[in-house]
Amino acid sequence: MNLEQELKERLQKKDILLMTHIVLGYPSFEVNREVVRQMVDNGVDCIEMQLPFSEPMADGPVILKANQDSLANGTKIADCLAFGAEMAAIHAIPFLFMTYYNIIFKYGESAFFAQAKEAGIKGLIVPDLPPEQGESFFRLADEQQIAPILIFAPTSTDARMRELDGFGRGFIYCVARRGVTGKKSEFGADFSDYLGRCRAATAKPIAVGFGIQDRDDIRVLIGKADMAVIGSQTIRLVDSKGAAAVGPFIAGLREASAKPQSC
Amino acid sequence: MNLEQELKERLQKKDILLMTHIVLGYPSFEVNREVVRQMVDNGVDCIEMQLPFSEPMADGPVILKANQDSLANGTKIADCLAFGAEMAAIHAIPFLFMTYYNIIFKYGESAFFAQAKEAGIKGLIVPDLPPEQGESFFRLADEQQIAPILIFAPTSTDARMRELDGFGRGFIYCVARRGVTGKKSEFGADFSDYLGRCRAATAKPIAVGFGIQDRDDIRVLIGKADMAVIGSQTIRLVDSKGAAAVGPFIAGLREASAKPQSC
Amino acid sequence: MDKNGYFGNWGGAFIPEVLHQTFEDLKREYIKARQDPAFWQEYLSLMSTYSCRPTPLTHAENLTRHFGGAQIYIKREDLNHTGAHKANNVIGQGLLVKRMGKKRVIAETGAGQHGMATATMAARFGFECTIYMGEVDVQRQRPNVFWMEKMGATVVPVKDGSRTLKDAINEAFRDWVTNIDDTHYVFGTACGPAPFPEMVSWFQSIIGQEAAGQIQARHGGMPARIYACVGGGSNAMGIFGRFLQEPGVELVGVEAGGKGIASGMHAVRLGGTDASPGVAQGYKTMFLQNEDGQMLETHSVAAGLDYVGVSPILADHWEKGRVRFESATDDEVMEALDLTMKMEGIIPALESSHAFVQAFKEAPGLSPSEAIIINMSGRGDKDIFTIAHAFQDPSWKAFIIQKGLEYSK
Amino acid sequence: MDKNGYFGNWGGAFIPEVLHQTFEDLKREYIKARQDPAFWQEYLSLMSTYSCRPTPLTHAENLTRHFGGAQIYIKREDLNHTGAHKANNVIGQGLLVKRMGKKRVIAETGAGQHGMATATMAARFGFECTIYMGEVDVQRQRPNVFWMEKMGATVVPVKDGSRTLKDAINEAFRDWVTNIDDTHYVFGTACGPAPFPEMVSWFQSIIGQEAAGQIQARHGGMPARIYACVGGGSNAMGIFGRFLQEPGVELVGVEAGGKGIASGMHAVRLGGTDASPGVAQGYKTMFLQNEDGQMLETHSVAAGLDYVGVSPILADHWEKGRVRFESATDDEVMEALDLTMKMEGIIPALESSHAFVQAFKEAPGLSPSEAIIINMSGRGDKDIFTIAHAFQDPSWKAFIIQKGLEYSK
Ligand SMILES: Cc1ncc(COP(=O)(O)O)c(C=O)c1O
Ligand SMILES: Cc1ncc(COP(=O)(O)O)c(C=O)c1O
Repeated sequence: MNLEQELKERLQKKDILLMTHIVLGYPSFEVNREVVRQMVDNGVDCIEMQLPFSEPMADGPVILKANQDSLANGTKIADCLAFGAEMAAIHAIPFLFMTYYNIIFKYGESAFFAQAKEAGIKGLIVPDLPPEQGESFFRLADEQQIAPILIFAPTSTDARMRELDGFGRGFIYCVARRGVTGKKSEFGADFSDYLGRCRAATAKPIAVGFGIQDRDDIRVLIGKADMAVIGSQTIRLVDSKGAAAVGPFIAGLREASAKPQSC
Repeated sequence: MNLEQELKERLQKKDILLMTHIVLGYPSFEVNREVVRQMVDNGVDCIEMQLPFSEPMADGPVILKANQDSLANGTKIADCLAFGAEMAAIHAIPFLFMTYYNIIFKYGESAFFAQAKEAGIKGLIVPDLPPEQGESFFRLADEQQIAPILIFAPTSTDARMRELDGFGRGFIYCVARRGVTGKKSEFGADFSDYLGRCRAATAKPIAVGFGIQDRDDIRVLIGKADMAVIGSQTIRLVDSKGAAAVGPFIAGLREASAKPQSC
Repeated sequence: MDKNGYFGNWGGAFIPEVLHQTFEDLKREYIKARQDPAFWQEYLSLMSTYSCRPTPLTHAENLTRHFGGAQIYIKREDLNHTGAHKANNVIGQGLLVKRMGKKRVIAETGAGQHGMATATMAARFGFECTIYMGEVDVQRQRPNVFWMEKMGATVVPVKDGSRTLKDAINEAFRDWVTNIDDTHYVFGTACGPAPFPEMVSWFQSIIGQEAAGQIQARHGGMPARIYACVGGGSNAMGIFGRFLQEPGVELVGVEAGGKGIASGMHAVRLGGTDASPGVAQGYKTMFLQNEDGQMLETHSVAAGLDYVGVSPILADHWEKGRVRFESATDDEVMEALDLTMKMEGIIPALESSHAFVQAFKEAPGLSPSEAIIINMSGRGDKDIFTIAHAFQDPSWKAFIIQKGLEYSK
Repeated sequence: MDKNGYFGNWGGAFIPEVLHQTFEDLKREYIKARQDPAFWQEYLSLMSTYSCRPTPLTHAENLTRHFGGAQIYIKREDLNHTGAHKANNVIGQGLLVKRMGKKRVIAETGAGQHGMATATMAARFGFECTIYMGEVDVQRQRPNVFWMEKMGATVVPVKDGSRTLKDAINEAFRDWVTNIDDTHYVFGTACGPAPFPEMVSWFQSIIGQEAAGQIQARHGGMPARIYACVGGGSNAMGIFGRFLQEPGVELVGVEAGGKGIASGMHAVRLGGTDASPGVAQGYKTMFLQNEDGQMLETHSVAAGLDYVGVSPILADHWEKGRVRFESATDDEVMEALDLTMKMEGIIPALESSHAFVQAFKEAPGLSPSEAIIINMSGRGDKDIFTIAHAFQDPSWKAFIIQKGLEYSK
């Protein structure tokens, strides 16, 4: 079953899916392991695991620092691939890799795709690789049946969205606003228009990310989007309250009556 | 009797005359008074009294510092004129004023000449006033019968010396070498040639100054020059050994058998 | 540049989707400007009335005599307003920003030179201005920060990563993706995503265009070789551009050898074997990176050469053998700087001094009937803190200690 | 200049006899050079290949809009090699020294700017070089001392008198009378004994010659007024020269008002009533002196304007009413500097900023159809220590304290 099918199946049972994000090797692979377990146990539908890069241009301060600290800990790409394989083997949700293009390029695209395939990874998010620049990448993705997740932005025109959709597989990642990860987003009228444009441009499930922090944010998205992406917020949570706090936080995101979480 | 006559008369009795130099108000008028007394008592023939100026461009470090300290003590030009009058009244040798042109200019040339005349001053040495620049100065000098002392330098051509001689009165001040006051001079073959050129250009007595420090220097000058000028050396002496050392130093300069003085 | 922004195997535009439309707009505006002779005319006129173009070509007679070989000419980019070739680029981009109707500019800066130039341009054009600068560089280059602030710019110290140039670039991109609508990112060198490498090279090409006419008039023909230091590559592309079409002119890029290639403390991307192909900061080139693709720390006495990547256009010329690459160590640089000051009364920037080093090595081997041109990308007097420090000047140290004590009271 | 070196009642050559012949030689060589068109050609050619002449005339559009009066133009002497108009004079004298066959040059310097320029020229011409600088100025202007030494000059701190500019001049004269045969004294401004005031003004006249053509081309006519700061008077004479013959052009010299004329802490010779005629440093002019003719201490935030005398040629124009004199206080200067940086991206030297002050005061009263020119005699970035200090910039102070601590270890 490919990623898109799997997500659509999950959507049969839920009004919105949750995708979470971790930075591999931050604060350590052990903590990653525990955080993933808590996420999966509490109903997360999909996890993007970021392979750290020294120049994470599209990330905000929280994830940026996590990347740097992970590298300072000595995290290697080989470790990340192995960890990905381990997670995919023990947890029954789709796992994605998120990273910057240089990590894949330097590893060797074919080798990377082969390893990712073997690890059971379902998709790849590479925010600095526009389709025009990734001919061999998209060919390999197709060959290996790993979904390249493309990104829509509020600045994308309708035509551009349709073009991107042609290259994307699995789902479309709609960034909620201009800017980098980590800052709170506003979900006003402009946002609704934007999501409408996204929906019109693709038949794939759409995920919304950047700045989603609490239950209220997620409630706004129900009916408009198929998946909410929680990024920096869980990192902040682990930093401040430890891995054990992740489970209750995730659980709380879908409880209709839960209070807004803060950390 | 004018200055030239007076010096020529003195030359009847001596193989060389001595002119000494003091900076008025340095270290104080009291010390000046004592130094002049010692000089006169020990056979000095002529004294140039320098009116301090803030910018003594042609003077070396010793006299420069004396100028500055005198001004820092509060020395006024009026005090200097009064002191000059006092000295000329009590000592039977010719006294000259030496200063820079601005002192005279700012005082008012006529007023200055009138005062100097009244004070009994016999001549003026103004190292930064070439005759071309001093039309009114030379006219007043003539009117008041105060000798303007002109300066020959080793760089003066024969023609220039003759030109200067036409403006000068009293005697000609031959600077022994390039440079400023205070440093020792060498009296070699070049020097003899130079003095020869000086002698040929003027019928006036010639004084040699700049760097004359001891009995040996003076002995060299006998027969070649009419007057030796001791400048910075007595200031150094007063600084290091006090006014009382001046008398013996002066006396020693002419003693045929005296050892070279040092201080 | 092909339609994807490549030069041979290098370049491209590896940018987040949120910037896609902005880059489309920028490319369109850039192509329009290139096709509009009035734009270049306006550019030339501004450069000749606000900066001092054409900058002179100085015949270094004393150095020529000293080395006894080729006639040494120096292209004097130090005489530009703000003291370096950086002015050419920022003024050009400023005109483009005016055309695009944007009101705010941002820039990264390492040495501070590009930040100074951008702040200056912003003041002149009436733009709001934010400069990103690694915290380490803010500390090293306080005088430049002072001037930028005085010209009304906001200087943001970047505390991430190695806290130097590349981190400032990342941070500037983060600002840009946040404020795309009214903001233009004034990229400082011939790197980054297309169209920056080509666009910056275009504005800098004024150097080579002038130099070609000047050397023709003075020497009566083309030079044998041209030397330029290579940080990002903009001054090199600027002077090389016009001469690429002259097969007899050898073009030599000089990178920062730092403490020596063997030490690993350098910024040699094309003239050594430590770099490998990679994609970062929006473009593909030879990067100094480890086997995992993580960028390495670099080192140079010249902050402006201390960078992990290099112009994709230069990488292409390197691969095709059109431009030769060499490197100069920190020590060699101080020596060449010293000699140039003493013999010609000219103070090259530490960056520019790298080009002097290589020219001095090669001049004696050429004949006096040949000419070489050194591109003096900037002046060194802005670098007093770095240069006096590098010379370990004791009076300078005493002066700073004394001043520090006065301010501590 | 008449045969005794006078301009009206001012000037002359009040020099010790030992210098007489040297001045005769210098005058002869100077007159020969003036009569030889090849000399001026060589001068122009050197200035356009070694320095950046013609320097631009910048239309300050933002300042013009801000003040809403006359069109403000800025003559950009800051873009000269070494960063100020001083280069014009030293290069000219350098050519003369070469003709005279001398091998050594000496100079006084206050701000350090003329010392820098002379050391630079000496390096370029291969002359030995000694620079006299008041000890106070050596301490204030250490960066300039550093560069002078690096260019091979010997810098002698003068410990006499007020230990500033005038004392450095006296000391330079003392060197000269000692070493006349092989040494030329490169006087730094349009003062001193004849022929210096006229000779220096001649070399500087290149400023006004260029400006006249430039303003004609840009504005379509002569300017209404021209503003220049006046230390010794060389940059003012430089830009005024060509316009003296244009009766419609008002010429305005701006002196250092320091802490205000009433405070006595200033350097206002012609624009106030504190100065009186005097003779010092070889020439007659209006000096700041006491009733006994002793020179007074002067004060200005700008070291280059902090001088007791003033060009005898300007004194003549002042007496005859051809040049109007004004003054600007230290505080006004900092304000004008700040505004110019923020609005135009241009950093005038503190000296030059005096001219900006007066222009800013008068521009609103003129019509937009009129033009004024401000002579920007030099750039301010060389003055970082003084300017950052004057602005009391806290980050700058922290930076210096930090550096000082590093060096104290
Ligand atoms: C004077 C100078 N030269 C050279 C450089 C290097 O940049 P590029 O290689 O883009 O010319 C810099 C960068 O700051 C610089 O300031
Ligand atoms: C930049 C600048 N302007 C002006 C002056 C004043 O000199 P002048 O009046 O001779 O132009 C100086 C003197 O050092 C200077 O450095």
